Parts: sequence; C-alpha cells; structure tokens
Amino acid sequence: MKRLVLTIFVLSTLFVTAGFAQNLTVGFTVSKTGALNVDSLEQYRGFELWRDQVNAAGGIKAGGKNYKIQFVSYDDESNTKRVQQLYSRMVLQDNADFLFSPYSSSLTATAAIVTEQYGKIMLTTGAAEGKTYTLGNHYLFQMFTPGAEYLKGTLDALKAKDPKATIALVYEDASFSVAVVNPAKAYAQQLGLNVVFTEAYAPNTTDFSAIIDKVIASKAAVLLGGGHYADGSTLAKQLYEHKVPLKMITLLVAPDSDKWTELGDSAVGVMVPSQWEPQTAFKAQYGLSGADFAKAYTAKYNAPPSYESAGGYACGLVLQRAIEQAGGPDTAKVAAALNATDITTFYGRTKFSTAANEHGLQIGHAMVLAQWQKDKSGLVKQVVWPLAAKSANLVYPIH
Amino acid sequence: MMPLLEVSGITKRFGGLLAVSDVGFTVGEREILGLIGPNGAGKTTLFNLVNGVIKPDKGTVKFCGQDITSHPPNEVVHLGLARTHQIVKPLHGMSVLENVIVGACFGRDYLHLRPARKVAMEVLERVNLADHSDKAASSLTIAGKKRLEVARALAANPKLLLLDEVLAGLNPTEIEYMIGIVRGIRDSGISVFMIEHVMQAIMSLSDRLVVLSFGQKLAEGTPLEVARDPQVIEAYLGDPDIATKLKEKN
Amino acid sequence: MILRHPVLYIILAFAAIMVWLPLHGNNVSLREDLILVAIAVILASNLNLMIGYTGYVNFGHIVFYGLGGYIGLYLAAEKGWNLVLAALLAGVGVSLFALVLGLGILRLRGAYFALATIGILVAVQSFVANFDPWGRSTGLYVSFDAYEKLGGARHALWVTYFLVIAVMALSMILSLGIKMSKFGLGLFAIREDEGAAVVLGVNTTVYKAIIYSVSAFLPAVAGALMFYKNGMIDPSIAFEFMLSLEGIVMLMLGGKGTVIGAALGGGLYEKLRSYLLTSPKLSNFHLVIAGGLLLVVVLFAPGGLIGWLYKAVPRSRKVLE
Amino acid sequence: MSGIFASMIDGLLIGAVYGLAAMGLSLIWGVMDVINLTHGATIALGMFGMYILFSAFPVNAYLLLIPIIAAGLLLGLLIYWISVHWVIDRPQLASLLSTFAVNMMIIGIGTAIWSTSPYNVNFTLPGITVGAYTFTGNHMAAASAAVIIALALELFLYRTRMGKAIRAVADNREAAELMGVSSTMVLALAFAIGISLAASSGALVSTLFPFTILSGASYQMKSFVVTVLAGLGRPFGALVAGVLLGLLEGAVTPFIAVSWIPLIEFGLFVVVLVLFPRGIFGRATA
Repeated sequence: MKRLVLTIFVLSTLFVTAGFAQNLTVGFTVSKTGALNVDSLEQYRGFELWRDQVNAAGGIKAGGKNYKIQFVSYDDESNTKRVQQLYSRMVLQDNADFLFSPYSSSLTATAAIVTEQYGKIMLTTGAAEGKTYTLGNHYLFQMFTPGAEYLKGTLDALKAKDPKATIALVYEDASFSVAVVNPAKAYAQQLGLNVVFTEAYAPNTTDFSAIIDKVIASKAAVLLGGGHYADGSTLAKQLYEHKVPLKMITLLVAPDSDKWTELGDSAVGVMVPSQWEPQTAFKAQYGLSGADFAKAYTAKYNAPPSYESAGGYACGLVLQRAIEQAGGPDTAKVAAALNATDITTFYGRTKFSTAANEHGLQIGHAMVLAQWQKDKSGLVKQVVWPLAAKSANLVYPIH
Repeated sequence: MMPLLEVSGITKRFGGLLAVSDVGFTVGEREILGLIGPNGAGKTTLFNLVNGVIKPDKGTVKFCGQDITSHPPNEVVHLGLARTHQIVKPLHGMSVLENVIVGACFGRDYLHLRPARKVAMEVLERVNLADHSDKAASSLTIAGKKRLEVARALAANPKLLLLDEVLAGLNPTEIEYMIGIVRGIRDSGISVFMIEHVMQAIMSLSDRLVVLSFGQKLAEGTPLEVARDPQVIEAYLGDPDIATKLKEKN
Repeated sequence: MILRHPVLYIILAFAAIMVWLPLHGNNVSLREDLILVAIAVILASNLNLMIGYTGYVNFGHIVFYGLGGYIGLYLAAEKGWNLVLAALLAGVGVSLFALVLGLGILRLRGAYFALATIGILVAVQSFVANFDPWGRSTGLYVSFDAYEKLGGARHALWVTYFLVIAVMALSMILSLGIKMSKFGLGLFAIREDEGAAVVLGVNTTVYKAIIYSVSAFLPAVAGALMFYKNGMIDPSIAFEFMLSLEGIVMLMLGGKGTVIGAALGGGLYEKLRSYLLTSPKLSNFHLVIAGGLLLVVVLFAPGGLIGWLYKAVPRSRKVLE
Repeated sequence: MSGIFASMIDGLLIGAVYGLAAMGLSLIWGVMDVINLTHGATIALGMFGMYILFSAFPVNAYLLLIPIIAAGLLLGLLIYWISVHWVIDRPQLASLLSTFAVNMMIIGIGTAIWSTSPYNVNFTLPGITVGAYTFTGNHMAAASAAVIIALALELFLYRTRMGKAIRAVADNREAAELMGVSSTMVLALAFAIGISLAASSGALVSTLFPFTILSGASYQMKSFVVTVLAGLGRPFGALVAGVLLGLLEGAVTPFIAVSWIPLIEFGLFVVVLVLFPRGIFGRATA
C-alpha cells in the first residue's frame, strides 16, 4: 500500500513537472508611439528575440520544471502618466511575474514606484539615470551603466586629442541627460577642459535655432549633449544646416540607432557613448556570443542591433540565469540570485550593487564610444574609445 | 434739512464727447424728482454716475451727507440707493422670486436667505407678481420684467430709488398700474429719482423736474415752471412731439 | 438646512459605496480604478463652482491640482511632513495663490478670462520646469521608504485612497453648501448678469476672487494626495492641459451648475475613458468618441444628463436642487 | 555679425510663420466672435497634408501650399458646418466647446493614423551664410510665403466684394444683414479662410522642424498670444504682432535660457490681457 502511494506520488510529480511547461509572464510597456518610439522599439526587439530563443529551446529550466515565457505589454505613448497606470495593470490584473522597464530613465523611474509599491522585481534597461536606485528600493536591477559614465570616454578622448578645445553642453532637460551632463561637467573641470556654454532645452524641443546661435556666439569647438532620438537627430540636422563650425559632436542615444544614417551628411562624424557595439568582443560565460546575437538579430529584423537591443536581450538573459539559479520564479529567491549575479555575457559584465543606499545600481558594466565614419561602403559606426577596444581611429576634427 | 442726495458739478467725458457737464441738483426726503431731456441728453449716464457704475471726471455725489463719489454700485446699494435699468436685466436663469431675493439679500439690510425670502414675497405682492414667483424670470412679459426690476430694487429697502424709464414700452393700463406703484413707493417714505419719456406721467408724478440737454442742466423746478421755461421749449423744439405736449401742459 | 437636503444623503451614500466596494474582498485593482473616478469627480465638482455657478470658464483649472501636488510632495517627501498636514498646507497655499491671481485676472470677462487661464497654465508650467528646488523638468520623486510612515506601501495606498474619497465627498458637500447659501445666490446672479448683480449689491470682485480661490482648495489637496500616491510629479503630468479640458467635458456631460451633474459627469467620463483606453480596438479612438460625445451634448443637450433628466422627470428637479 | 542680430533675424523669420497662424485665429475671432479651438488641430493637419503631398510629389515643397490652401478651405467649410453653424447665436461657451470637441476628434483620428511619433518633410533649400551665422533657405522661404499669403488676404479683404462683406459682418452683423449681406455665407467663408490660413502655416512649419500630430497645440498657444497682442479681428495686425513676438524671442534668448521663453511670453500675455484687453495695437476703448 505504502509503495503504491509513493509510486503514485512520484509519478504524479514527474507528470506535472515534465509533462506541462508552466508559463511565466513578463510585463513591460513599449513606446510604440510618441517621442521615444525609435529607441523603445529597438529595446523591445531585444526582449522579443530573447523570448523567442528561450521558448524555442523549451523554456527556462529551473528546479526541474520548464517555464515558457509569455509577454504582456502595452503602448505607453512615451508618457509617464500612462506608464504608472499600465504597470499597475500588469501587476494587478495581468498578474505579471516579473517586469522589464519601459524605455528611458524618466519612464523607468515612474514605473519603479509602482513595482516597488507592489513588491515586484523589475530589471531596468534603456535607463541609465542612477537616482532612482538611491530611493531605498528592494527589487530594482539596472542593466545599463549609470549616466555618470556616459561622457567620460568622450572627455578622455578630447583631453588626449585637443586639451584646449572649448566645450558646449546642450542637453534635454530630462532625467537621463541631466544625470549624464552634471557629472560630465564636473569631470571636464577635473581634466582641466574648458566648458564655455551650458544650456538645457525642454523635452520635445524641435526648434534649436536660438540655442545654435548661442553656441556659435560662445565659439565652442565641441558640442556634447542631446537626449533621445527625436531631439538628438533634430539637433544634429540643424547644427549641420546652420554650418556650425564644430570639431567634435557627441550626442546621447540618438546616433546609436540604425536610423541615424537617414540624416545623410548631418550624421557624419557624430559620436555616441554606447553600452555595447557589435565590435566589442566579450567572451560570454553565459548565453550566446556577440556575433551570434548580431546575426540572429539582423536575420530577424533586417537591421543591425543597437545597444538598446543588446540591453533588452541581456535583460532577459540575466533574469533567465537568476530564475535558473533560484530554482523557480519565487520573487525572494530570484531577487537573492540577482543580488549575487556577477556574470559576463555577450553584453559584457553585469553586477548589481547590493549596498542599501544604492541597491540594484549597475557596477559591473563598462561603456565604449562610437563614431559614424564615412568609408567606401557608406556610413559606418566604429568604436573609437577606449583605445583598447577601438575598431577605427577617432576622426578629429570632423570636417 | 439736509437733502438725501446732493450732486454737484458732475462731469463725464467719453473720448471727445462731453456726456455730462457740470450738473448739480438735489433730491429731498419723500420727494419724486423727474429727469427729462431729449434722447442722448446723458440721462442714463447721469444715473450711472450717481450709483457708481461709471466714475465721474469731476464733481461729487453725496448721499445722506456721505460722499459716495466713485463708490462702486454694490456699496451704494448697501447705503440705501437702489436703481432699475432702462433695458431690463432680469437674471434669466433664475426664478422671479430668486431675482427679488437677490435684491433683498444684498440690499441695505444685507439680509440672510430666510428673512430675504419673506421680504421678497412681500415686495412681489406689492407689485402684483406674487402669482408668478416660481416662474423663470425670462418667461415674464415686458411689463412683468419692468415690475420685476422695480421689485428687485425695492427689496433692497432703499431710501432713494432711481427708476430708469419704467413706463417705456407699456400699454396705458400697465402705465396706470405702474404709476400707482411709484406713488405707493413714495407714500411708504422712499424718495424717487426717475427718468421718463412719458410726459403726462412724469408731469403728474414729479414734485420737481430736472431737464438735461447735451449733457448740461437746462432747467430745474416744478413741472409748471419747467414747462414755461423758454430754453426748455427751444430745446424740445427739435422734438416737436414733446414740445406740443409741453405746450398743452401750459 | 443642509442636513435636510436629500442630496447630502446621496453624497454620503455614494462615498460609502466607494469605500465599501474595493474594501470588500480587498480588490486592489478596483481601488485603482475608483481612485481615478474620485479624482475626476473632485476636479469636475470644483470646476463647476467656476463654470456652473459663476459662469467663468476656467481652462487652466488643473494648475491648482498640479501646484497642490508639487507643494504636497515637496513637504511630505522632501521635508518629511505628515501627509495630511502637507496636503492641507498645499490646499491653503494654492488657495492664497488663486486669491491673489483672481483679483487680477477676474477683471476679464468671458472668453478673455478663459484665455488668461490658459496663459496662466502655460506660464506656471514653464516656471516649475525651470524651478530648481522642484527638480525642473525631471520633477520630484518620493523615496520608496517614505511610505513606511503610513505602514508600508500597501497600507499607504489604502490610506491615500480613503483620504481621496473623503476629499471627493467634501467637494460635493461644498458644492451643495454653496448652492444653498447666500454666497451661492450672489454667484448665480454674477453668472446670469454681472452688471445687474453689482447694481443689486453683490460685491462681484470679492465674490469672484473668493470662489476662484475656493475652487482651488480641494483640487490642490487632492493633487497632493494623488501625486504622493503616484510617488512622483513632473511638469508635464502635473499641468496637463488635456486633463483641464477633459474636466470641462465631464461637467458639460453631467450638467453644469448642478451638484449631482458634476459628479455624474466626472464619474461616467472617467469610466468611459478607462474602458476605451484599455480596450485594444478602441484605445486609439478614445479621443474621437469623447469628442463626439461632447459635441452631441453641446449641440443637442446643453443641460447635460441632469438637464435631460429634469426635462424628462420634472419632479426630479425638486429633489435634486 | 553679432549673436543678438543673428538671433533676431531667426526670430523674425519664424515670427512671420507665427503671425500667419495667428491670422487665421484672429480672422475667425473678429468676424464671428468664435474662439476656434480646432486651430491647433488644423495646423497639425496642414503639417501632415504637406507630408503626404511631398511624399507623393517630391517637388518644391512651397508649391504644394496651393493644394493645401484649397483643401484648407474645404476643411474649414466642413468644420464650420459641424461645429459652429448651429451654435453661432448661443453664448460663446457653446462654440468654444463645440470647436474643442471637433479638435479632440481630429487629434484622435490623427493619432490613430499617424500615432504621436515625429515626422519630417525632407526638403532643403540652400541657406545664406553671413560670417559665422547661416540662415536656412527653408526659414527664408517659409517667412516669404507667410508674408505673401498675408498680403493676398489683405488684398482680398479690402479690394473684393466678398472681402468687404466679411469686414461688414465683422463690424456689425445685424447691420450687414439689413444691407442684404447673407451672413451665413459670409461667416462660413470667413471660417474657411481662417482654417485655410492655419493649415498653410502648419504646412510651412513642417518644412522647418519635425512634427507630430500634437505639434499644433503649441502653435495654437502662440496664436493666442499673438492675437491678443494684435487686438481682435485685425488679421494683418496679427502678422505684425507675430513678427514682433519672434523678434522679442530673438532679442531675449541670447541673455536667458530658452526654456524660460514660455514663462515670459505667457506672463506677458496675461498682463496684456488684463491691462489692455483690446490689444496693444487695438482700437481705443469706446
């Protein structure tokens, strides 16, 4: 009798565990519309590619069970207010097990409030601003290198090339770019570089002529700043149309997109601090290689991946590994596994701070600096800094 | 005895037009003072200057010995000087009773809602509108609206009432009725200062008359004195209709 | 007087139902829906004091909600004040601001006033977006552990919900009280004919400034509570012109000038909007439908739902007015 | 060339476009006492009209203004009939709300078609370089087009029968009707012209900056400011006020951050409204 019961028990356990793959719901919003649509879509493709590859391989195997990934996602219209409503909905009505962040620092900071209020894990990507992590969270984990690092590469390169060059900082007045520019200004001073003009412009600015006139008047030789795709591409275009004599332009985020080439001549020479470029060859301890990622991505979307795409994919990869290590989707155990994470994937090293005053802040990842350069085949994005990782020499001055 | 209303040297200019020029007069206790003059003589402007709707360029208005020149109309009402409008201004969306309650609430006694309602009903009885008290003010006939204007002003419990052409547009029966109301008002101890075009009515109602022409005071006196004044007759020759009536009165 | 008015009991019953519904079965998701309904009712009711009672169209009413949110969040989150105290001070501060502002711009009548309110909305938004202590364009964020004071985030969300429901009930009771008062009578006189009102003795300047200021108070308190609950505020969500305009739609839909109409319009519009926004087929058309609804109301039923009810069942006016 | 001078020329060029947009608002406001809240949505439709036409016929973008002006007139008649005709004799609030309702519907439909993502019209004319400063060809072309359209409107209003009828109705509708002017037709035409002006200003803006379906809103706001500065019902005054506003922006920006501009503009707007309700250049009070 006892033996019979035991057999049934064992069999049923096996049946349940091996026979049915369970579903894990991952929720996030995408800016299908609005000012952030270009960058957000690239991030979404990273998520999507990861999900398809995981599910094709039979799901995440943890604790003897298989978990298929399903997404629940909505269009946040690039609007912070919608983000809060939708993340509440995903937690409360759609019962999402884990959350990924929306695109951009400001949307992510807003979403984080909701996920923390309901005690859900959220991996953030496409969001470099670091202040959110100092507000006392327990379940946030950041994939991007924080904002303070963004312009260090450019400033180091400038110091090496032309230490006397004058700098203009022109940036979007939004969480992310503020988090980048303020520390960059301090770093420039530390390097002895001369910042001659600083101005923030309102989000959604389309007419830069007044600011451009001021940049010309300041006689700056280098312009650093921007924000996201919509404003950054417009700024680059208008700088070119006004023939501003700049020797170096570094803009945040926008030039990383494949769409940058649509700007034609305005695009040439512009640099972008990047979380990841296909040329950066990291030896992956976990998951696929950088080359395989780029190949799979290009095959699926007919466009090369940007660092937003890589961040999106890596986000899934890190969550996947944590679920495997935790032996299942239990929030507390997965959070513990994420806290213990220190891993190099195709995207580079990932390690989260566990200090109480900055929990979840990314402290393992490093950035590169890329520049759009003209060669025989047209416009190509080359890694130019740090020198150890370069795929081409920095072109300075641009013209 | 001190006059109730004392206007002196009052002057108002609109752009290049001298609307009222150096006009002075008084209204005594329990007196009916009539104000006549051809169209455009500045009669309504004079009313507006007296109750503070517009501010004079020069001159003073004293009411009960107190200088009220340029006081806003709402303060002037609190002191006991109420008025009606030539073009009636009922509060359209409110009932007849509510219209009069507004008058009582914000008048000289500044009543609370409940006593104001009582006063309003009494006043409506006086002008024979009590049966219409629940109707929308906009649904009244022109005669009804004129009486509503008077009722609202009366509800303020004024010492002096300015009536701006309350007879205009009424038929003879209605005129007769309104004249009765005005007499009743004076008999209850309220002074009246009224603009009127219906000559017979104003001649018989007024104790004294002031004649205004092109913004200037042409004459002042009892109806009989005014009617004999050659200047007045001359001024009214432009308006033969009235001139004839004045002569008839002689 | 007010204790004998049937509408008072309708208000109290409404508030009781709003409290009971999500509490029964601990339905957090329903609570999140209802708090938006309550906010809509608060905005529409207080806007009604200007548009419905006094006849002045305020296109920038949302400025009070946003400023209240900023002051409340700043005091509660950055300065560590008690939430209720911070919300009340936000209300008082914004009311004073409105009083001063009102004495200036209420000299304007009709469309000119309406335009000035738009100007004020944009000017205030621009000021806040450049104001360093309030975080410029990036706004202010509440520390995640700030909610510990209210017994943790889960508990804090319930506390703010009950407070918002209380503000909602107060908004409606305030509307009713003003409607039944001499002050309200003076406002109606201004609405019908401002020139006549002043000659009848209504101190229109003071009355208008006071009602402008009063209509700012509870929206500011609600803003403080709501943005604290949301954990953040920035100029684009605090001073959303669209929300200001939607308040007018709500009011017209329900019936301006009536206590129940304002609440009804606010509640219905918010339910409709949240349904349209989350329905995958209709989400793109929510503006089209809301706009069409408004057009129909303006063209064919200027009295709104309540006006229609009064026409259909004349006795209802006796009970509800 | 000094910075402030360049900045003021930039301001002048864009100011002409603000002025053109405001002319539409001002004409409608002055003639029929309707504050047209579909103004912003119509400006946005003008932008997308240019985008669609330019995608289909990549000729000189400024030639495409002609079909846009014509389409704007038709659109104006439609909007007039839907939202204004029925409420023209009701209190101002009615038309304010009915035009706002149509605005919501246009924005809703536009969002469904184009989303709220940015679009571009990729047409560039060569600019002129003076010293370190370059003035783009598109800005100069847009400003010239704005002035030409404004002059054409002025000629129409003062030299043609129909234009005179519009001015007569603007002055005194009842008197004009007594003199045999069909006020409905005149009102519909004036509204259509107003909408057409808004749409063409949108088309001009689209050649300068990227835009979304929501972009019209900020130009609507600017139009309010310009209209109030100019005084109501003075379309050509609106053009002048628009240019002055642009010059003001140009003169101020070298000294303060651009993000303060809305505060200055709208603060000024409120102050002018309160102190000079008939506009700085408006007729004196009666």
